[in-house]
Amino acid sequence: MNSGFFSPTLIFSIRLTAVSCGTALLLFLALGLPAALWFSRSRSLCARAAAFFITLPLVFPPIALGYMLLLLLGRGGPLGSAEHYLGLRLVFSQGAVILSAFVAGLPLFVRPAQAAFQEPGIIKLEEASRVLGCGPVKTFFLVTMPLARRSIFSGLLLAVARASGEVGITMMLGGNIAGRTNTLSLEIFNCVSRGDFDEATSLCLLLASVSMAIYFVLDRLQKES
Amino acid sequence: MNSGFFSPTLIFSIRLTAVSCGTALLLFLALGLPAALWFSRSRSLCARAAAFFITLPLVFPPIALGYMLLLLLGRGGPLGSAEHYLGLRLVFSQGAVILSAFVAGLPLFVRPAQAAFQEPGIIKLEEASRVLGCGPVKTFFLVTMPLARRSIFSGLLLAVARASGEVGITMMLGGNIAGRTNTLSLEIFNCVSRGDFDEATSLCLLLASVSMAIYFVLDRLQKES
Amino acid sequence: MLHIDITKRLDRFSLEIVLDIDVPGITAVFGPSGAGKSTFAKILAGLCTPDGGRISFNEKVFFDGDAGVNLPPERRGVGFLFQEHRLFPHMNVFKNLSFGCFAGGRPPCGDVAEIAKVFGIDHLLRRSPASLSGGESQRAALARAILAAENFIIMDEPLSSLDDALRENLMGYIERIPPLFGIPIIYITHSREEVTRLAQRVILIEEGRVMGCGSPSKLLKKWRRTVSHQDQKYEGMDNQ
Amino acid sequence: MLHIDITKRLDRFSLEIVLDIDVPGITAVFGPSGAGKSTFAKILAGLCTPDGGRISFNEKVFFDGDAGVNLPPERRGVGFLFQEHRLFPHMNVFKNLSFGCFAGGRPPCGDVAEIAKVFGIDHLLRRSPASLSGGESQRAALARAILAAENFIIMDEPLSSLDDALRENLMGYIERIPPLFGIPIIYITHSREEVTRLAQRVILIEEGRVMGCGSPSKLLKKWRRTVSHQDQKYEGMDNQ
Amino acid sequence: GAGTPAVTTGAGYMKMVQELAAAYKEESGRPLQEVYGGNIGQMLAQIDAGNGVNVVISDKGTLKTAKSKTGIVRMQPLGSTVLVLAWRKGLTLSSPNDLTGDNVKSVAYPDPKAAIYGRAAAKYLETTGLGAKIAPKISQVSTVPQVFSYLVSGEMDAGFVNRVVVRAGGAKIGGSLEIPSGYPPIEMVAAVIKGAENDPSVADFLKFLGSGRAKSIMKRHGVQ
Ligand SMILES: Nc1ncnc2c1ncn2[C@@H]1O[C@H](COP(=O)(O)OP(=O)(O)OP(=O)(O)O)[C@@H](O)[C@H]1O
Ligand SMILES: Nc1ncnc2c1ncn2[C@@H]1O[C@H](COP(=O)(O)OP(=O)(O)OP(=O)(O)O)[C@@H](O)[C@H]1O
Ligand code: MOO
Ligand SMILES: [Mg+2]
Ligand SMILES: [Mg+2]
Repeated sequence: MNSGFFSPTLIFSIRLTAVSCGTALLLFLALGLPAALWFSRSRSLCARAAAFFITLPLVFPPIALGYMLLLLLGRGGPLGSAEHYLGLRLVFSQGAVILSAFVAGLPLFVRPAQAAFQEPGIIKLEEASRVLGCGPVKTFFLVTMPLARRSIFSGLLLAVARASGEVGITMMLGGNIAGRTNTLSLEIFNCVSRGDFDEATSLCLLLASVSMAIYFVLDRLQKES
Repeated sequence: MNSGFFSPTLIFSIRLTAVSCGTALLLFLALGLPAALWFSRSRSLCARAAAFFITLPLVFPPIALGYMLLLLLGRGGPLGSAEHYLGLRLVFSQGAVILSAFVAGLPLFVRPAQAAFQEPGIIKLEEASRVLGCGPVKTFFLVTMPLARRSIFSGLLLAVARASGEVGITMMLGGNIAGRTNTLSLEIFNCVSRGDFDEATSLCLLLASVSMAIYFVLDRLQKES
Repeated sequence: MLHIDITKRLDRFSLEIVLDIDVPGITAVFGPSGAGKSTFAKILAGLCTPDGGRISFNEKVFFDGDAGVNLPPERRGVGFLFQEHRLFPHMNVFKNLSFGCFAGGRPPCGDVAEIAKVFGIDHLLRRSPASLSGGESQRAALARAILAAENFIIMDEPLSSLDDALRENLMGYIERIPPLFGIPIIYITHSREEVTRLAQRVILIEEGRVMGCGSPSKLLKKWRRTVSHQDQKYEGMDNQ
Repeated sequence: MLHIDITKRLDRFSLEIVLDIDVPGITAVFGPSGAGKSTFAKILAGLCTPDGGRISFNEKVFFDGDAGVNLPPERRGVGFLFQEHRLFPHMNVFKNLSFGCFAGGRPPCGDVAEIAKVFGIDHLLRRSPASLSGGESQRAALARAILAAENFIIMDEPLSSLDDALRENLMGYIERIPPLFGIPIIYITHSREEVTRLAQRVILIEEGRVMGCGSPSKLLKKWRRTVSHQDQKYEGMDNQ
Repeated sequence: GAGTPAVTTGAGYMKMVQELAAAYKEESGRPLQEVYGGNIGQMLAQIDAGNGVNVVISDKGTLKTAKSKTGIVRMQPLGSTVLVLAWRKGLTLSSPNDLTGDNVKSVAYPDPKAAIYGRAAAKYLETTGLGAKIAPKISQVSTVPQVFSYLVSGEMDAGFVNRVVVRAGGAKIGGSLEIPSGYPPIEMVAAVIKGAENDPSVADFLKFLGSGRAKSIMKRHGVQ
């Protein structure tokens, strides 16, 4: 760390964490919601397998999962070469950090949303909406989503929290590259690794206060709405 | 690994993982459910602060959290000395492994349960139960729990999955001691650390198939019930 | 002897009920839509806490704002039939009917199978409430409330979604509950027919106040006034 | 012209409806509790898929089991009043009433404020449905269904939780919907009074079958038979 | 072709490499990419996947034993470093032989297969015969920082670590002493990854690592 507590590297890490958590949040909504809806309404083998694969990242040690993703997306991997042709390099870029946050948080978002979408009370009101002329997509946004908001907010809170605390996948996929892919959590991890527990503790307090702010905003949204 | 794939150490790790996840599951039910109920019914500052603290482990990098818990529970820590008088040694014991699984999974269980307990439909049926002579505790078990089962199962699934994939806290608190506190996830972590990626991959496949079994049982319970 | 003297504010609606009556047999609570009948019933059952006042039944104090007494619903010994059934969706009809007994510890004031037969739902006992028709649910909820009652039964419009034939028959049954089981009924309704047919006395509620209390015949005139009042209220319609 | 020829099995209950009638004005669907009226209504609205058969309204095919046609509910242009209201709890009453227009793209067949006034709920427009009384909710749901209807309105016991005065008044209003807006009403009820008062024709349903179809007066005798049949069914009660 | 030098190291040497990088950038005005992974095994996996690292600073033994597809074409010696014995607050040790004393009840060392100092400690315990004498007291854990945190929390009485953690958190423990011999020397090297052998910018950075300024930085971190 160069000088003072809020060194440029630290500020970079904080910004990167905010950006990756924010992007992951948008991705949870954009991709997680349709997935949750699909899983809740379909009993097909396909849907159940997909639901299982989304939950899998939770079961694996993050480091191991990161390694597998690295094999998949890295230079030699099956997806890595395709990427190469497109001129994109996902691994070791900020995209990798976002992907890690997304993969780590997704199951925590999809599952509660899925459970909520299965509630009979919600299904009855969806019927009411359909009869009033509102198609399935619009019904989803105007009726299903607002009614399931408690579970959606609670899932979002868990998923973003998990994304912000993610270390293992981010380190493997993102590379922990200073000024490029080192999130606040990785900075804390680095401090612990070199035995610098005091700095780790202050960074943790910083992370805790940021989370506290986010937490109370989401908590308020969840209860008040 | 001594000899063959299923060496005694590996079998020990599998058993330890099963035991700690199973115990954590019981603890989620025994302690997480009352907590979720409390958070869902009380708007007091105390309840909200407790809900925040339960979610916090999700935000911190597991390694850092493990270090903090170590200071808290270790020999010199405020809770460690109390432990000493009782003749109990939590750190480095299988109790530490269970505690780590519990701390890591708890927020994933409490949040969805809490969201479910706030549903107006459930509250109405609780009223009906009360009028029929059923006290609050019995009402909780006979009405609230079964009605919230979808969310409870989904939370349980997430929490147990997370507990089984936990590495950082378990390593710090449990010590990753072979034949005593090395769970399957820690074995995978060890393989990755040594650069032994082939073995890591086979252990991951093992973990994945065990999770798949647990997953489909819980999934079936959730949908059929 | 039912003694009530309570106040309750709900947004712009306020309820102020003062009553001191003996309630053997069937007591109708009668009034137009939005008069506060359901709110009154919930306060009596302990599902809604009044802002202040006192409720007692015989010697038992249900609520006393000054003394800080507020008996929880499960200890008031009332049977309650909700306007929207509230059958437990995760239990079959039989379990719903016997809930007051096996879960609430209430002594069953009748046999489940017997009451189910009387209500024409004996063939539905193994079914889930979600698969019942509107009328079938209403009858199941009614049977459940009767089975769990100790002190009195509150019925919030129990017959509103039944067909005429069934309504007729159930009225005959409800009529006989108080003499058979010695349990009074507080019967909330807005049907004149039900009041005259069933009730020994009627409490007239309008805009959250007791406008009268006495025998149905004596209150008939007052009730006529209510109807014409309603007509004025919704006269907009006649201009269409 | 409404053409219906469908079958539907539900566990031990089976519905087999064959109908080919013109439905201007008000058509009552009348029958005892559990006859299959609500199920019939849901199939007509597209909320429940029949096992096979065909449904068409005028030239429009709603359902054809053989051709694999199954128009989704939102494209059938029906207004539906559910037996249990189903107001959206997260929207105030005004938003509920205008939902068919702003969300469903249905041309409003009346002004929200105007209809709210007629139904005596104009002072409740900013309120949440959870705070409404049973009758108030029923009226709001009725108004919402009317506002969204294009081809016809299905009403599943619309007046069952209203007080007599209000019921009387709303009947007068419902009566005038078909001539005013040119929209037919399929009116599900088990009230004889409502049938004779409102309907131009009545479809009698019993145990899932059409037992008769024609003018209310002509079917009166048949209906009498139904009542006595019901009496027999629930005679257990008279023995108590 | 000419690119940017990208350097990595085990978490234990992160701070030293950070200082080296800062000095190099200041002196040469050229860019330098810094990449820090967990331990060396993880980093080699990342290099295989193409994270662009072309210089690895670690110890020779680890680099030789690590399973990796990555070819190392050249190793530039940087100096050697030592194993450190540290103990918790409340104890005083004057030599490694004090580990046999009754007041030392537990001794920890890192995983020999995963950490540089783990291998050094294991070898040291073996060659001196100390390991056999204190066998019941010994616990093998995973990483250097893990051992160090057990000393900080008082969980372990003594443990084998490196200079880096002792320098960062020395105030939290009772004390430490360096063990100069009794194990294969820990030779720190700068390893050049295949493909970067002809890169002039990499050569420039390696030249800097041999300079006096770099040597003094490394010395401060225990590499000499
Ligand atoms: N939570 C609330 N907030 C504001 N007003 C409320 C609330 N709950 C009920 N009200 C109002 O209180 C009045 C009485 O409601 P209540 O449900 O007791 O009427 P009711 O006599 O049972 O009518 P109905 O016969 O239509 O069921 C109504 O005007 C209603 O709008
Ligand atoms: N999902 C289901 N599974 C089994 N039986 C069902 C199901 N849904 C409805 N039924 C049965 O079908 C019959 C018709 O039900 P429906 O709701 O259509 O009756 P209804 O004529 O509307 O009665 P009501 O006037 O009481 O509302 C009833 O006997 C009911 O128990
Ligand atoms: O940081 Mo190391 O290379 O695992 O000792
Ligand atoms: Mg009411
Ligand atoms: Mg019905």
